[in-house]
Amino acid sequence: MTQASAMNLDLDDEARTFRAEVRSWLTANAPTAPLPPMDTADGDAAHRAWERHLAQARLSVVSWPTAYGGRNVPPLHWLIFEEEYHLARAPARINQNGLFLLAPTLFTHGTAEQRTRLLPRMARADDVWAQAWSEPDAGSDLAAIRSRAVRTDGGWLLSGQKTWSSRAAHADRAFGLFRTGADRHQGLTYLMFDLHADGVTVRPIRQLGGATGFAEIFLDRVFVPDADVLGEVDQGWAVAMSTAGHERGLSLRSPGRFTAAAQRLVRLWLRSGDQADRSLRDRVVDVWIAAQAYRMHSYGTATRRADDHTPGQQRGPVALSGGGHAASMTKVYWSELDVALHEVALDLLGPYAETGGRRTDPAGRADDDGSGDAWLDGYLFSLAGPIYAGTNEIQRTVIAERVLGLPRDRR
Amino acid sequence: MTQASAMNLDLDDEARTFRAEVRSWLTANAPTAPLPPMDTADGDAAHRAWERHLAQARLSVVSWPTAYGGRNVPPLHWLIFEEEYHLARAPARINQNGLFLLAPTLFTHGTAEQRTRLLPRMARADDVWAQAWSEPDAGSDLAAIRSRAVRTDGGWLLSGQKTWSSRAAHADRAFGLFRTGADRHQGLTYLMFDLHADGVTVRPIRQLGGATGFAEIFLDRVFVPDADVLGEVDQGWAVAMSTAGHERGLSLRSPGRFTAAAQRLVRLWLRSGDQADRSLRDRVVDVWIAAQAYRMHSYGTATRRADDHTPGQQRGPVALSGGGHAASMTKVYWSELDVALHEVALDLLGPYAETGGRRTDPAGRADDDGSGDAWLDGYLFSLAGPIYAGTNEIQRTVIAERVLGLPRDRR
Amino acid sequence: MILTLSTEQEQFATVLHTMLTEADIPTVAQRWAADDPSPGQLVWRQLADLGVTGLAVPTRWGGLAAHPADIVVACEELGHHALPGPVAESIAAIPTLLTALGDDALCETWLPRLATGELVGTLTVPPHVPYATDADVAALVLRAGAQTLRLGVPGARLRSVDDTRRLTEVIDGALLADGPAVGSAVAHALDAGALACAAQLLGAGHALLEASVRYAGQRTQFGRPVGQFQAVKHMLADVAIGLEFARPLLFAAAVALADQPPTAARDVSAAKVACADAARRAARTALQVHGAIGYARESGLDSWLTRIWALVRAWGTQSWHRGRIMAAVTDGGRT
Amino acid sequence: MILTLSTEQEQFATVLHTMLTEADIPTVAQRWAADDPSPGQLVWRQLADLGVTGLAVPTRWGGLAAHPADIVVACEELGHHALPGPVAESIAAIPTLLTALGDDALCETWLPRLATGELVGTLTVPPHVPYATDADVAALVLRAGAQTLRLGVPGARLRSVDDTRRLTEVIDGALLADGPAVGSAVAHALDAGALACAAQLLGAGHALLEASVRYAGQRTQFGRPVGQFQAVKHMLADVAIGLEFARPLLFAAAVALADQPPTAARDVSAAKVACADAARRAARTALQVHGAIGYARESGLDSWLTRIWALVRAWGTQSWHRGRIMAAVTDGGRT
Repeated sequence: MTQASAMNLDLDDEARTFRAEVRSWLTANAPTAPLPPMDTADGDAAHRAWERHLAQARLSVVSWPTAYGGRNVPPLHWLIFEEEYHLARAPARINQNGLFLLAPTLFTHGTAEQRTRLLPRMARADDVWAQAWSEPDAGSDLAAIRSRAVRTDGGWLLSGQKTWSSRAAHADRAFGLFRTGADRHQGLTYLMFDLHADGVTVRPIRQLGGATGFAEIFLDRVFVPDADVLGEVDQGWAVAMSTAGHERGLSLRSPGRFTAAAQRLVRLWLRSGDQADRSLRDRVVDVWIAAQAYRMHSYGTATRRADDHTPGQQRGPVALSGGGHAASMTKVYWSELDVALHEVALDLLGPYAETGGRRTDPAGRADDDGSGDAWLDGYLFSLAGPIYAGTNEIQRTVIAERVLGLPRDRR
Repeated sequence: MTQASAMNLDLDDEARTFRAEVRSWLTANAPTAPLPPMDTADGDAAHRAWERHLAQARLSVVSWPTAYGGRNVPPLHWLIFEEEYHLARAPARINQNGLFLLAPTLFTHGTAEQRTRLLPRMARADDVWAQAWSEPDAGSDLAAIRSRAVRTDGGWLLSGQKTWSSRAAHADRAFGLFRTGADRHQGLTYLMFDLHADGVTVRPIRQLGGATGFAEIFLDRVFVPDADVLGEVDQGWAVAMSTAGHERGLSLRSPGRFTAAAQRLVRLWLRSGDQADRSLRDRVVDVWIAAQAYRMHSYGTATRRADDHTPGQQRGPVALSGGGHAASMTKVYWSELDVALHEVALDLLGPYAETGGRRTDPAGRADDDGSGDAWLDGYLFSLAGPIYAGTNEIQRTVIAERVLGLPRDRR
Repeated sequence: MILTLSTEQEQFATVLHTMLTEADIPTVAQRWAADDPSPGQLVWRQLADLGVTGLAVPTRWGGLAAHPADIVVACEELGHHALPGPVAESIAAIPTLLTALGDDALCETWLPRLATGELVGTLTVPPHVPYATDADVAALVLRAGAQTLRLGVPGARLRSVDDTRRLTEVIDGALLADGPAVGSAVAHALDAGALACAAQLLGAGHALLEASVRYAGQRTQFGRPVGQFQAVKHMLADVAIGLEFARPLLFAAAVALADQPPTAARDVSAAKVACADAARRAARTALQVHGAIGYARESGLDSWLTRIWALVRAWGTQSWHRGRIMAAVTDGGRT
Repeated sequence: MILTLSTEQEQFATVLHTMLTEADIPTVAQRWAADDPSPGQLVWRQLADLGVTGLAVPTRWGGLAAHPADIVVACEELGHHALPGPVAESIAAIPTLLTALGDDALCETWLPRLATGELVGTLTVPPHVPYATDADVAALVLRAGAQTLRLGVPGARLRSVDDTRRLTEVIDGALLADGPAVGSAVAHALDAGALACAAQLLGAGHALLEASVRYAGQRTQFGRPVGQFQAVKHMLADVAIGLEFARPLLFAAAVALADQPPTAARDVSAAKVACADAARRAARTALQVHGAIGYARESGLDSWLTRIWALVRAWGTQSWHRGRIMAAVTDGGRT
């Protein structure tokens, strides 16, 4: 009720300056043509070079402490960075497994030695990280993991098979959970390992659409020193889960990605002919609204008072006190939004969708920079969203039980 | 592959003659203005009078044997009758609980005496029937019924409470399941009882929208003679379930209802202004398609060869051998269609929807016969579709387990 | 940047919530629907005492000149309790309209009395708001045209699906103002009303989610609470997601109404579309989760269900708002 | 009235199913995608032996002059096995086009050889079918315009999401016919192709439903088959419902193409919209039920997924077909 602290969307000087710097740096430095696909040798090299360039400008990990290569800026600045990054259509981040999955865990559970040793290299993409979560019989049910870590002198020997490991074909290192005890949840340990170590075999998975870089990892008595255990032995499950919804709900996929894509979708709609036909208009607008909602939701999360940890409705007979589980809501939201966004785009492309809108479409409905592949590849990529990082079915159950407080069922 | 028996939608002479007779009789006889609501005394009388009139033309139960007031015509003729009936916007059937729920059970499980005694009176609406399935703690879970039938000299004494009994406030008789044994499913008996008998108290339920006529029935040692047990004692569950998907998938709500409503929806769309705006066009068309699909599906069911009891796909690795459970698919389909149809209509009416489009809408978007209430009341009525006669959640589980063969779970 | 509630706003919501809980709104609403508005008018006077009716009134005319976010907070709470009466009209649209017109005589006549709760107002803005709600309790009935503002003369009564919305046709009365400035003021008022309407929808949707979660935890079928079934859980999770992500759009729109960037109308429309869709889903799911009992007035769901069904198409249909958004976003600008 | 399959039609489907199962279409399709069409061409000759390629060819030109329902039966089975090649073009659209044109010289040149399987054909019908599929295996490449029919000259290759659809641009070659009669014949051909496309979509959707049900019954997570989870059951039930109610529209459209009532185009469009929506839902659900494994080519899902993604917008988009339906149903007529 006080005007002094009234709601506003104004950026302070620092944030405005930051946005301007990021924008002008990207304008000057972002590649104008797409880099080759990440899962080729050329593309791997080009993406690593881009990351090094970004790191030199101290823009690869802006929210990290300066000691590790960051700028120690608040979450709002990270959102701004992401908005600018996606508007500039800068390259996909080859090290996102490290940056978004491993790094938050290192910050929470890693030792000072681990952070000092691993984070600066990650920030420069000296080490590119792969994730090694899933196994053939442990997808959604991560606690069913069977790959083992057996105690040996000064460390552990890993054996077993991991699958759906993104980036593994060209990455340097990987992280995942390994069985060190019998209990489903209490017998897992979080370990980091070298993909070039003896006993590691990586086999790319031939897949739909071709270009997203999954692989299987076979491990045969692969040595890992004690220094690469993350958190306590046998506590890997808790370590992994504690940062699943890291950064107070700011997630894996930033709103900037979707607001930029929604803008491109609007431009696609404008070029796709009959604007009196509003049958697709509403779907375009709904995507735009959802991207905007996600953006505003993230602003709210980023600017929340330090003493307030409850998302959404703070009162009422049902306490919607999500805490960390609010990340489940965000995950369902952006993943469904991503699928909807690309489905509308393909419907706008009509019969040209199957080729990504390339070349001969007389209406020129390809993507505005001519890379018509983007919508089609983006669609294939988007369909993985509701599946990975906990299927949306599991997320909905988590929301119902942990956020809404409905009675639990055996899974 | 033979041209002689090629697929066709042609009506034979008999069916054509029948359609013409029904149409001309309805043109001459159907009321031009809506009758008063069924749950008022006036409306009850008017609807009963209409049913008697219909019965005199032998049009109230066309598919029944002639001995009971019908014409013994095949299912296709029933579909034709329904198409004409709904196109003529003839009155809702006050005795539909009897006609669509009880009668099929009498045909399958009733004695000759019961059929002779009850069906002709039902056909003329001399007896209007209420259903008495649900109880306060037995809605979807019908086997949880607690109302009891206790053996007495020459019959049974009924005690307990039924609820959501449609038509009970003005009906003559009712039917339902009563507990005669301990076993959840094997201890129920199907009984018919007089709503004017000693010990019966009917209390209308005050409800949303006002006009669909549900009531609670309180029973205190109500006598029912043995002659009014339907099927075997303790076998009521099986009796009730065996006709749940009666008439080989031809269901509770005929396609004629929806094809007629889809036509009215198209007319509403035409009147509702800006036809360049196709944002609602697609929803109108999708309703039209769904109504047409339901119609064609029913035609297929009605004209299926006598030796063919499998709906849908007859082959392939998964045997989609639905049998009686195909009725679950139909139930989900028409109930979702009904909701969609009315939601589109209300969206076409825009801000006038809340009043049913009455009176002062300058675009004249009310219903074409001026009874703008129809869409709004229809919406409230449609929302009950996915709930009653087995919620759609239960139907989907039945489809998954019985039609698709997925593994059963405890309910 | 601030896009969450301040401690003061949370306290304000809590005070309102407590007052409305104690006021027994279900009973108030029943009597309101039966044309006995006196208990409801008492509640409206309590709202005035808390400052709600003066939120959008300038201090010069005895109001609080509050930030639109405060109006969102209040209207969300009023929707959460399904308070009967011309909420969007009297609390948001009319004060905005009169203030925007800037006619001191009109302001002086009406605004102080609206702020103190001495009277409530209602208005029509054809075609978006074709009928007046509760004209009989409103001492001020306005009729806004494209470039005119008139007093409205109540005509025939109409039944709404929400029986607490006692609608009447309104015909033109005395001309109060005309000209392009009126058109602009009416546009402001329409945005203010749409935002208040959206906030009410969100509050009503939350009320239904809460009721559904409560019921699903208690109602037993097949030997276990229905809330243990995955299908029920997932339906309710989707409702929660819809409401959770609609809410920040309300705040963003409130900021836009305060600061009046060129995108203000777009932001109001986004909030209205998202809140209406979220509320509609909450209503459909609440009825499905409750089953037949949801139909019974005794379940108490009906106040929220019927309010939502009435409000989703009021103050601009979804299609109209989507059209405004597309017009805005295709007009360049990267915000 | 007959709207179900005859015994003969069921037997025909079974024979086709057996032949295609034995032909190992997954391997055939892999080689086809790698520009080795010879094993696929062998399958096409087997189709010819079974009469499939002559179904739409008049008896005078060596075909079976079959009822369109027979073509639906065949195309559904070809979609069910994801057979590569210009199915809708060569089996349905081209024979329909040439027959409707009624130019004996053209018919005599091409129809007998299409019927015997000596050659296959492909065509473009811009804007609905902008590229030619598999022009390199087609001895006949046609390009249909609004009022012209020309030979088509293949140009640049394009990559489709479905790598067995080897697309090329086509430019105008020699003029074969022109005038209003050509326009009418092209319209017939477009309907025939759209119906064949719809039937393939339904077949492919069924294949994905079957694969998903099988997988859900086997794959264990959290100590039980995933098919025991209510969420998975309900998703698959909705897929089954979509397919079940789309199928009768295929039959109704086939009857309409045979009898050519004024509503024929409307009925084809209804079938295409319903089958495409049902197939799209089947694809989305299959991927969701399979999880990550669905992405792996070794899962074998990709043939159906990519075929569906390509065909849902081929032979007229959903929006174009919906527009045709609205135009037809607002033109009076109560059928």
